Order: sequence, then structure tokens, then C-alpha cells
Amino acid sequence: MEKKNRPMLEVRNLHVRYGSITALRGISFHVNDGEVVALLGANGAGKSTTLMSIMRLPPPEGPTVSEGGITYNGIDLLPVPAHVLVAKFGIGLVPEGRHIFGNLSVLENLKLASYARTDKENLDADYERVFSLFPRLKDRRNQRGDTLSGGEQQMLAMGRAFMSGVRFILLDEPSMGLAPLLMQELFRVLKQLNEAGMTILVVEQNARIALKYAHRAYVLEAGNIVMEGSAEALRNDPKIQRAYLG
Amino acid sequence: ADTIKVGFNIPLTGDIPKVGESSKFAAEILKGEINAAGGLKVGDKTYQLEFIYEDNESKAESATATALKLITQDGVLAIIGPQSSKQAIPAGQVCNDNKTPMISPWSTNPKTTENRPYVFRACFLDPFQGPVAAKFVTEEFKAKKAAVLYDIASDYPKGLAEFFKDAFEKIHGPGSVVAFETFTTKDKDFSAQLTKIVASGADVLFTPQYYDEVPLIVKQAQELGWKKPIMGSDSWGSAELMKLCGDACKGYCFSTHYAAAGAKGATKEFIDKYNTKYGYVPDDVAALTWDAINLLFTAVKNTGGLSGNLDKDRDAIKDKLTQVKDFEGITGKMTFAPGGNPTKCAVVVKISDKGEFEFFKSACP
Amino acid sequence: MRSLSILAYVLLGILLVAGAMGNWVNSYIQLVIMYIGINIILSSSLNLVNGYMGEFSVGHAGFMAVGAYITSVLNVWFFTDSTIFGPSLFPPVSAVVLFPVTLLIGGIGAALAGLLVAIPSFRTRGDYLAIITLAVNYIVKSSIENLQVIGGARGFMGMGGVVNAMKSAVPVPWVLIWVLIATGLTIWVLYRFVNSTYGKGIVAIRDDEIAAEIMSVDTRRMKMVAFMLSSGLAGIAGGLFAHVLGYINPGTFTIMKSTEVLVMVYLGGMGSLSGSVLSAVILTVGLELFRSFQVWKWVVVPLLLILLMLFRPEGLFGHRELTDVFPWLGRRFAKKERQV
Amino acid sequence: MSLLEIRDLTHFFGGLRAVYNLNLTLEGGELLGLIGPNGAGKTTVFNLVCGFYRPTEGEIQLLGKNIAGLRPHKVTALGIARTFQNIRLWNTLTVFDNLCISQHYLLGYGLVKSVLRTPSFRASEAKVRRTASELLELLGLNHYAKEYPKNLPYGLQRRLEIGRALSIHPKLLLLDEPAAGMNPGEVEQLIDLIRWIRTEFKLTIWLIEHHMRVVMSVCDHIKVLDFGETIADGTPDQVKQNRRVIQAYLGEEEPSYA
Amino acid sequence: MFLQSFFQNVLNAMQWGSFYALIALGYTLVYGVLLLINFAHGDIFMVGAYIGFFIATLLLGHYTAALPFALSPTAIFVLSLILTMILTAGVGVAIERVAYRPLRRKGVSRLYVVITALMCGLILENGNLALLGASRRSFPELLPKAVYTVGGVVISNIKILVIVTTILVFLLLETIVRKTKIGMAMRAISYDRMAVPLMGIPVDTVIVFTFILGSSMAALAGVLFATAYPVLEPYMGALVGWKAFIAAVLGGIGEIRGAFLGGFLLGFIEIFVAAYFPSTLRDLIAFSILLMFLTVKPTGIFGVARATKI
Ligand SMILES: Nc1ncnc2c1ncn2[C@@H]1O[C@H](COP(=O)(O)OP(=O)(O)OP(=O)(O)O)[C@@H](O)[C@H]1O
Ligand SMILES: Nc1ncnc2c1ncn2[C@@H]1O[C@H](COP(=O)(O)OP(=O)(O)OP(=O)(O)O)[C@@H](O)[C@H]1O
Ligand SMILES: [Mg+2]
Ligand SMILES: [Mg+2]
Repeated sequence: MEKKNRPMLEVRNLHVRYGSITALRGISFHVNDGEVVALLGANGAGKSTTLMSIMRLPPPEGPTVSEGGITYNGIDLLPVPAHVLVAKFGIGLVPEGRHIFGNLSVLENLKLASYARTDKENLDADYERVFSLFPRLKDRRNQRGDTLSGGEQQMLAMGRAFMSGVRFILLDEPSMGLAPLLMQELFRVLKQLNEAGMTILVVEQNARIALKYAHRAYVLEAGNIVMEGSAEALRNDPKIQRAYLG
Repeated sequence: ADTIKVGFNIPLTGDIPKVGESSKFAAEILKGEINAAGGLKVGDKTYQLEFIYEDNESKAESATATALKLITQDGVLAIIGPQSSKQAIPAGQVCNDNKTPMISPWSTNPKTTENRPYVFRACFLDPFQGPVAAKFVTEEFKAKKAAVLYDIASDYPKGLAEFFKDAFEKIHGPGSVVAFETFTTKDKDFSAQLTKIVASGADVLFTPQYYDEVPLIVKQAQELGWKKPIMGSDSWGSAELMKLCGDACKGYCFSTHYAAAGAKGATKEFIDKYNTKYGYVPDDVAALTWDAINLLFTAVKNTGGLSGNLDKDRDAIKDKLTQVKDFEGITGKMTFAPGGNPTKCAVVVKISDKGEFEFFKSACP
Repeated sequence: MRSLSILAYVLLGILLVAGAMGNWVNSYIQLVIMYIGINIILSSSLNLVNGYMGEFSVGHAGFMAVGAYITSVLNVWFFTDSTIFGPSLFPPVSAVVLFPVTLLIGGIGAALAGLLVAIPSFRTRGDYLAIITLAVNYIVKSSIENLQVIGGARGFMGMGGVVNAMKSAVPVPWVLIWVLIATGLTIWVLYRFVNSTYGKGIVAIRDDEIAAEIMSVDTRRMKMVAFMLSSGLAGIAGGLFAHVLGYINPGTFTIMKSTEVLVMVYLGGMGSLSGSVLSAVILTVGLELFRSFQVWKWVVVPLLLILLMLFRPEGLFGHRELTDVFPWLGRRFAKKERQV
Repeated sequence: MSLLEIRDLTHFFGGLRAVYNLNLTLEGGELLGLIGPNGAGKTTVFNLVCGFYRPTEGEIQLLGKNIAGLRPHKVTALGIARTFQNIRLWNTLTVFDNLCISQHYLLGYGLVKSVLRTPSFRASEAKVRRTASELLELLGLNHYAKEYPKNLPYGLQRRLEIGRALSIHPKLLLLDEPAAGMNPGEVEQLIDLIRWIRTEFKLTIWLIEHHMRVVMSVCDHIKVLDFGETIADGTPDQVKQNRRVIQAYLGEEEPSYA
Repeated sequence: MFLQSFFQNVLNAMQWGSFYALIALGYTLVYGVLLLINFAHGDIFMVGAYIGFFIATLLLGHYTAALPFALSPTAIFVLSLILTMILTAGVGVAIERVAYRPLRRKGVSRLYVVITALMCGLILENGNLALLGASRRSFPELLPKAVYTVGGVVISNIKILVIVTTILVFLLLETIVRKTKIGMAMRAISYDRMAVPLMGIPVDTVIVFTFILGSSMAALAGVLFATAYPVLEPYMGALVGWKAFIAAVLGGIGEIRGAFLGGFLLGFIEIFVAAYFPSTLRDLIAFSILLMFLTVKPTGIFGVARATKI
């Protein structure tokens, strides 16, 4: 796969707090245009925090950045609120825990995701794509979100991200709770999307599958980046094998 | 200079803030006058007046706290208020227990003064007013069947409505009150009750409600086709009634303490003073408060001199209050018998085409 | 340390009573203290439901009314010669002994009224239950208004006679004493209840009712216990209130009264007993202090409360207790705790 | 007598058939796996067993006693404890309290005793606390006794949930996706934990999991659901080879979970 | 005779229920987004009535000697209605900005915000009392009253106006919430506020929009109410507000159709109990019905229990 080398997202020396608790202690990394980058690490290492900081989710839900910078194609992202990131910059996040709108139907969830889109003409094609990807959602399209099974909700969360028409997507543990078959499906889809030009930053517990599809990866531990490199190099690193590949 | 402190236990917020405001305004005028004239002469000493206004929020528990605060913290000589019975009854107990004279200008519930030597009032009682109204509608409107609409949750209208019903049925026989309808404080829509009343075939509607509810009742009744007379009680007697009611209330009658229009002498003077200062004709609460304060000062003067010992002075004032005879109030002549209630006349007022409250008839016990 | 605080409270109570008898504490201060006590009972008992259990009850005054009327009617009937019930049933002096009994009966009556809320709470919660509590408040008020025997809207009185009967037997400020005792007992009962594993079941219901039920907490029974305890205590507060005032009127027990208690609970912090106590004190005293502001009082006080919320958005204490806010207190408490 | 027996269990949500004709016998000491595609009805089966839903049809017997339709706290008191797919700890109560409150049915005292603190209250409170402390110790959560669950790392929260279920002293433990959100290292620890619990507490365990590493290494027996129906049943090796299971669930590729 | 008063009462109940419905719609709208029982809503309704009063009397020339232009009373009515709605919306938004938003940002339990709302209501009521005095105001009669009698049933033009407006408002709001994207966003916020910005939706804008909508509906209700019951007082919103809240919950809080139907239902219960039972028992019976209804149907008419998927 050809890798593009223009850094799209750049995170420099990021320090992040929740109240008085420090979650990130100065991490730096970048994601190039068209890349799939994986973020690995144990529970509580700060992976979700990293994604939330990029997304600028305001407190109380989100963390506060106390130091450091985030740029996107050279533009400083720190002052930009989340909804603008989605609508104007085309950066999307599929958060940990899915966050489906339980009181809306599946279809409404998808519709809402296209709220800020301007290219209305591609909408129908996108619905088709989501439904062909997750036929289960098509069956359940008029069901309320909160009655979906765990895996179905995960599908819907992914579906929403596609519908919002973003070019750069942050995924927080997308495979959580997915059946094996579906998980393979999902990563195949991600690969397709990437080939079609989508840049992806994915947080994943399942390092095996993440390293299989990613170009590069970073390893977080207790709020610091302790290792980075190409996916292949990391796959063969004995330390990684021991800690993350089981 | 020496001062005489008088406490006011009045509702400046809550359900009936206007009542508190009127009381305060009347008191301010009186205080201003007396102080400007050098003060109140008691025996051979003149005293400056200090009035302490405390808000009882129109709540019973607040009224007792207010009374106690005035008595113990502020050391007032006597208390004027509370105005409505809901507050006056418990506050009366407090004043009586603490041996402090209290005059409620406006509370018409018999319980307020019952067995309380220190508690007085400046108005007549419901058991008196009810029959006055019943007799009046019988004589004036030749009414044989009457309808009543009142607020069940407020004890003044409720008491009066019941006394009216008793009196009317005494004259016309049981069942002659063909509709006895109720609502609850702060209701705005009376259409269901009025629909019943219109259909009941009554000759007159008696509604002892406050001036701010009357316009709504009257207008809705008329809209639903009521064309017969409507009779009210002293609670109608506010200058605001006409402002709120407009033409709709003209021609109706109500029993009250005094008639503003065509008033003479001291009454007229008071009305003019009040009107000049605050821009509207004082209502009965204002007039009664004025009288209550003057009653108090009459008793104070009659003591022949204050000792400076609060307990003694309060006792003396209480004694003198029970002896007040033929006090010329702006709401009529009052004489106190033991029991704290004045004997005084009621008047029936008719709302003229000019919207003034004209004296129509007077009824004495 | 815990027994120390009980001792301190008892001492304080004795001092107050002595002060009242010796006229060092004037009757206005006494009254304010009694209101504080009653408000403490009200706010801490409502906190059990609204704070610890996480429901939103807005009809506490209704239960207060039930207790107030039952206790008052019984007392007037038993111990005084009244126009309604005729001569007294028991010799008036027996009020000294039987007063707590009637108070308790009032509480039990209110607790039974609490069932009106507890049973619907099995199937609904949140704002729907709020409306049910509101409805119960209205039903109680309207029922009393329709009960002409006990005065209806004109109110009920005669409790002064009961108090006087007690005073003539033993000349001490009886109502003050009972308020102090009831306040102390309320805090004691609630403290022990919410600190037992059994009582913490209601906190589990607040956090996650489904998990609580599935983890063997009988949620229905716990809700019954919480609602009945809470309303029962409110009933006792009502009984005391009636005797402080000497006169009760259904118009006193409206939503406005309920919301006053509500404000105390949230000002103190949901699920914090010390918060409830403190806010009852602050609010009662504050409202008295601001009395001279007249009309502006009810502008200034809410404004202050809003500002307070902005700075301390979880109430004075949040979910915490005095011991969490001042850890040194907690360390001393903890020593005893381990022995349980 | 078998521990749990389910006969012809069927459940509908409105028109949606979530579970259909499920039959199952669970002997004491067994470790049964329940797998199947997302939305197959696995969690629903657990919900039916623990009393959260009342089955549309069918019978559930625990040691010969029908428990279908009993309220959940009763079912739990009879000996079935569970964990949740999405963690449901009591977040404003401490870790220690979380382990105590779950023993509610064992308390044997009520409001009055809790206020009077009678000897029987003290005894039962002490017992509850002892159980909780022991579990804390066993699960390696001692340091977190006074912590609030939401401040714990995810893996420890899962562990705490298992601990909470164990504090009930169940005969049957239902685990709903305990490995979700865990990294491979933690998954290994979890496998050890499950095995250890099984022998230490002599429990019967029923497990829902998508993590094949867990399922294949701990289960004696696996049941596979799809659209609410059983499509396969057997030992891990049998199930792994089953065509329908591969088609519907596992996928053709080399399993990504080793 | 019986039928005649029956139909008269149906009409009475329609008007009375309309007001409950109108106010309940505003309640539900805000609730539907923030899960906030906006206890200040009844008082915003009161503020609406007062603003309407001042604009109307200003336009009638009560303050300046003469206005440079003279408008017909109907024109004044329409104009003051529109201006009132705009100004009151401003009040609602201001309260949101000053009192609710900071708390929301801190992520506190919604019940603390509810208490803040209660406080805001008190400030509006008593601030009004303190600033404008205790005098009641009489809302001018702008619409020439016409009364028609059909088969003994009295119908006034104002009744018709009120009822028709309520139905139109309901249809409008229902369309907004059900069919438009902003409506969908409103519902989404109520469920999971954190995820909404991730859909590219500015949460605060949607919330402000909601307050504008809710407060202007309260203003509309206020002006219509003042037209039908022309006595204004600072506490006029408190009781109606509570009752409207009850109506909203009765219908299933957060549901537009629920508020609409709940309002009418409460209106009907109150009027018909007063009409066919001793009216002293009105509250007792009405609230007992409510209690039983909610015990049987615990989530109101349209309310759907949040499915608990475990
Ligand atoms: N809202 C919060 N308040 C306080 N601390 C938090 C909050 N959210 C996360 N933390 C802390 O910040 C640190 C990083 O958490 P984060 O959720 O980013 O970890 P993670 O790497 O995503 O872990 P996981 O694999 O469990 O999702 C952890 O120590 C966690 O306890
Ligand atoms: N309360 C409910 N109302 C309506 N449908 C429901 C409800 N609960 C579950 N369902 C549906 O029933 C089906 C089975 O759900 P269940 O949660 O049992 O799936 P699952 O097998 O546990 O899936 P997963 O592995 O994704 O957790 C799903 O299609 C779901 O949408
Ligand atoms: Mg994470
Ligand atoms: Mg599941």
C-alpha cells in the first residue's frame, strides 16, 4: 500500500488533565494523510483521552489540555469546538461506548449524522454503503437505538461516522463486543475506506488485528508514548508480542 | 427624643402583597403627619413614632415568627396586623401569650380574638356581614334564590359564604341557595362553576372574593349569559377593582366598611391625602389600618403617660383598648366590648356609572 | 468521638432549655430554633428520598400536613376541652407523657400516606413519580379542606391548650424540648440507617436500580422503607410544627412549603446529612435575617442561592459528609467505625 | 438433579423473536459457553434466567424449582449471580460497599435493627464485611477498597463486577462478555481468574463471550445461537469445525484472536 | 338543558385546556432537550403577559401623550404579540445563558439545575413585585369581544382564537420536532449530549433555539391568557405553571403530543369534575384521577419508558 508522507494531524507535547488527575504527560505523534495509525496500550493508558483531546470535547465530558498543541494541516485545532471539527474539517470520532441516541430510530441516528453535510447528492449512496456493510442495521432501521444488541449498536456507531462524511476518522475500540466474523468485516471495510482516501487513527485492544491493518502504531503507557514504529516492526518486537499479542 | 415603636405584621410578598402595601402606605402617611407635628403627645411627654414593617409573606409560620421578632427583638409597644385571618389567628396567640396588644385591621374570623384579651380588631366580623348581605339582596333585588361562588381554600371568603348561606336560607328556607360553588385560590377560570350557576336559575350571585378575582368572575359570568345582579363583600372595596374590571362591574353592590365616593370629613381627608401621595383611592385595608393605628394611639393617650417599662405599658394599653367608646374612625364609629371586637356599622356600596363607590345603605347591628 | 457528638448535642439542648427558662434566650430566638429543628427534620428526611434514593419528591408538605393534623386532633381531643370533641378524654396533665405517643401516631399516619407514593414508585420513577408526589400533596390538602369537622380551610386550633396543659404540669418549654429531641433522634436514625449495609441498598437503587435488584436488593421493599421513613419523619415534623404554631391551616402545606424543603435538600447536597442540617440552619436563619429587606428578600435570597449553585454546583457538601470535608473529623470517627 | 434446566424457552420483544425454543441442561460444576453473532439473543437468555424478563414461553428450573417469573432479587437469592455486558457498578459507593450491598439478601435484619444496632445486626454486618474483605483480598483489589468504581481501570472494574457476583455466594455464575475491552495481557489474567474461581468456589459458570481465546480455552461445552435459535452445541473443538458456526459467526479467516 | 351545559362545559374545558397545553408545550420542549424541568417556565409565561401588557398600552398611547401613529386595536394586538414573543424569547435565553449553562458545563446532576430554575422563577416573580409594585394590571381589551350563541351554548371569538392557536402551535412544534433535523438534534441531545457534537451539531445553538421556541410559546400563551383573563399579577404563572407541568408529565414528558393531549386532558378533568361533582371536591377528585392514571400507566399517555437494555 502506498503511504503518503504529508503529516495531516500533528500532536506535539500534549499534556492533558481531568481536574487534578493528569492523564497525558506530553505525548507527540502524527498521522499522515491517507494513513492508518493504531494507538495501543493497556487499560487506562490514556488512549481514549488522546482521541477526546483531539476532538475538543468540552468538560465535563472531556479532558482539558493544559499544555501542548494539536494541528491539522497546519491549522491549530485547540480553539476549534468539536462540531466544527466534524462539519468543517471533516474529522470524526466514534467514541468508546458507542453513544447511540437510544431514543431515535436507527434511521434517524444515521440521518442526524449527516446533519452538517453539504454534499447532499452523495447521501443516498452512503446509506446504501452503510446498509450493505451492516445488513443487520437495515433490518432494524426503525427500531429504537436503545433496544439494539451491543454489537448492533457498535455497527450503528460506525455507520454514523460514515454518514457524517468525514475524511479523517478517529476510532475508539471499534471491535469491542463484535462477533469475530463481524470484526473481520469491519477491518476489511476500514481498509477499503482507507484505500478510498480516508485517514484513520484507531485505538484498539486487539493489537493483533490492529497491527495487521495499520501502517504505523504508537504504544501508550501511563500517559506517555513508549514505543512507535511501522506496524510490521512492532508486530515482530518481542516486547509487544509478550504484552499485546498474547 | 423618646420614641414609640409600633410593629406591622403585614404581607408584603406572597398571595396578597397589595394588602401589605396598602397597610404600609396608610401607616406611612399617619406616621409622617404625627411626626411632622412634633410627635404623639402622651400625658406630658411627646414621642416620635417609629414604625417597623415586617413581611409575613402571607404565611402562618412566618406571621408568628414576625410577631415574636417584633415583640422580643424590636420591643414594640403594640402590633398592627396581620391582615388576613390565616396569619392573624396564630399571630394573635403569640401576641396574647407574650402580653402584647395586637390589632388586626382586617381579619374577620371570630377565632382571631376569641379568648385573647390582648387581641383586637378594627373591623366587623363575618357573622355580621353575611346576614347584612343576605338581607340586602332580599330587600333590594327581591331575590328568592341565590347562588354563591367562593374560594374554598381561603378562610375569609369561605366563612363569609357560609354565613351568607345560613342567613339567606333562614329567610327563604332550606335549599334557597341553589348553587354553592367553589374554586381554589389562584384559579382563573370559573367557567364550569358559572355554567352551573347560570343554569341554576338563581336571582342573585353572591361572591365574597378579593378585588382581583372579581373582574374575572364578573366578566366570565357575563360572557356565559348571566344578566342578574351580583353582590359582593368588603373584599371588593379596592380602588383597583374598577381599574381591573372596567365597565363590567358597574351597577353591582357590595357590603363594606366605608364608602369612598361621597365621603365626608375625616374620611374624605384621608382619601385625598392618600390619593395625592400614592396616586389611587385607598382601599378598605388602608382605611382600616389607619383606624387601627388611631385606635391604638387613642388607647396610648388614655393611659395618661407611658412608664417606659414595656410590660407595664403594654398591659395598660390593652386595658385602655377594651374601654374605647365611640371612637370616630374613618370607617365608622367603633365601641369596644370585652372580647376585642368593635361594634360598628356596615355600609352597602353601589358602583356608580362613573365607577365610584357610592354609599347606598347602611346596616347597623 | 461519635458518643462525644451525642453528648455535645445533649449538652447544647440542656443549655438551650435552661436558657429559655432563665429568659436568656428570648422567645423569638426560641421560635427560630424550633423552626430550624423542624426544618432539619424535614430536609434530612426528604434527603433520604431525593438525595440518597435519587427520586424527585416534591410533595413533602403533604406528609407534614397528615402528621400535623393527626397529632393535633388527637391532642386536642385527648387533653383539652374543645368545642369539637367536647371535654378532654384524659386528664390534661397526661399530655406530658402521651405527647410523644400522639406525635408518633401522627408520624405513622404520615408514613401510611407515604404508601400512596411508595407503591406507584415500584413502576415509575423520575419526573413521573414527582407528579405523583405532587398529586398526593394536593390530595392531602384538598381532603383537609373538605373535612369540615376539623375546620376545613379555616384551619384547626387548640394546640395551645395542650401545650399549656403540659406547662402547667411541669413548667418547662415542652415544645422546644420535643423539637430538640425529635431533631436529634431523626439525625441519629437516619445516620444509622444510611450507614448500614441495609440502608446503603437505597443508594444502590439511586446509582443503578436494575443492578440493585439483580444483586439481591429487594428494591420494592427498600423503596417502601425509604418513602415511609421519610414521610413518617415529615409527619412528626408536622406534629411539632402544629404545636409550635398553635394553629394549622391546609393553606400552609402547599407546594410552596414543599419546594422550600426541596431547596434545603439541594442546597445542602444530595445524599449528605450534614449538608441537609447545615442548609436548614442557614436557610432558616438567613430568611429571618433578610426579613427586613421586605419585598426584596425573595429576590435577594434566590439570587444568593443561584450564585452559590454556580460556585458550589453540587450543593454545600455534594455527596459528601462533614467528615469528608474536614478529614480530621473523619479520622477520629473512623477509629470507632472499625470496631463495628 | 441438574442445576439448571431450561425447556422450550422462547421470548418475544413485541414482534421480534429474540429467543426461540432454547433447551439446555446444566450440571453442577460445568463451564458452559454461549456464543453467537451480535443480536443473536445471548444476553436476552441471561436476562430471562436471572428474572429480568418474564419468558413468553418455556420453563427455567433451578434445582428442580421453577424460577421463571420470579423477581430478580429472589432468583439471585436462590443462587444465580451475574455480571453485565456494560458494566453496572454502583459508582457513588465505594468498592468495598459494592461488595457488601450485593449480600443484601443475607442480611437478615431490617430498618429497626439497623438503627438500634442489635447484636444480631452487628453479627451479620461483620459477616458481610468479612466476605467483602476476603473477596477484595482474593481479587487483588485491597488498595481500592475506598475508591469509587468509576475511577478504576476498566479491567479492574470487570474484576470487581465478578467479585460482586461472587459475594452473593452463587451456585451459578453468569458472565456476560467479561473480556470486552481488555487487552491480550488482561485477557490472559481473566482466563486464569475464571479457572481459579471455578475451582476455588466450586461454581457452575455460564459464559457469553466473543473473545475466542477465552471461550475455547475455558469452556467444557459451547452452545451457539443465531437469531435466537440453537445452531450448534458441543465441545470447543466440535464447534470450531462446525460449518454453520463458521459461516454465521467465526468467519473463514484464520481466527484473529489466537 | 343538560346537553346544553354539557356542550358549554366542553367548550370551557377546551379553552382552559388550551392554556395548559400551550404552557405544557414549552415545558416539554425544554424538557425534551435538557431533561430539565424548567420551573421558571410558568414565570416566563407571566413575564410574557407583562411584556405584552406594556407593549400594548404603549401602542395604545397610555404613556406618551399621543403616538405619532394610530393603529387599530387588532393591529396592536398582532404587533404586541409578535414583539412580546421576541422579547420574552430573549428573557428565556438570558436565563439559560446566565443560570443554566454554567451549571450544565460543570456537569452537575440535573436536579440542581431544576432548583436553580425554581430560584429563577422566584426572582422573576418577586423582582416584578418589587419593581412594579403590588398593583394588579388590567390587560387592555384589544380584540372586540364577540359572543355567539349556538343552541344555547355561548361561544366567544376569544375562545375560538385560543383553541385554534393552540392546535396550530401544536402542529408546528410537532412538525419541527418530528420532521426536521434540528428537531431530531433536540431529541438526540436529551439522550446523549456528549455525542451530539460528534455529529457536527452545535449543541448550544440547538439549546438556545429550544429556549427561543419554548419562551416565545410561553409569551404567546401569556398574551392570550391575559386576553382571556385580563388581570395580571406577579404570581400568575406559578400555579398555572405547576399545573402545566403536571399536564406535560401526564401526557408523557418530552413528548409534544403528550403535552398537547395532557393539557387538554387536565383541562377536561378540572372543568368536568367542577361541573358534575360538588366543586369543593375538584382538586381531590382531579388529583386522585391523576394518581390512579399514573399508577396504571406509569409513563403518561405517550411516554415510553427508556428501554433498559442490560
Ligand atoms: N472523566 C474522567 N475523570 C477523571 N479521570 C479520568 C476520566 N476519564 C479517564 N480518566 C483517567 O485518565 C486515565 C486515562 O484514561 P483513558 O480512558 O484515556 O484510558 P484508555 O487508555 O482509553 O483505557 P481503556 O483501554 O480502558 O479505554 C485513566 O487513569 C483514567 O482513570
Ligand atoms: N428491550 C428490547 N426491546 C426490543 N428488542 C430488544 C430488546 N432487547 C433486545 N432486543 C433485541 O433482541 C435481539 C437480541 O438481543 P441480545 O441483547 O440478546 O443480543 P446478544 O446476543 O447479546 O448480542 P451481542 O453479542 O451484540 O451483545 C437483538 O436484535 C436486540 O435488538
Ligand atoms: Mg479507552
Ligand atoms: Mg449481549
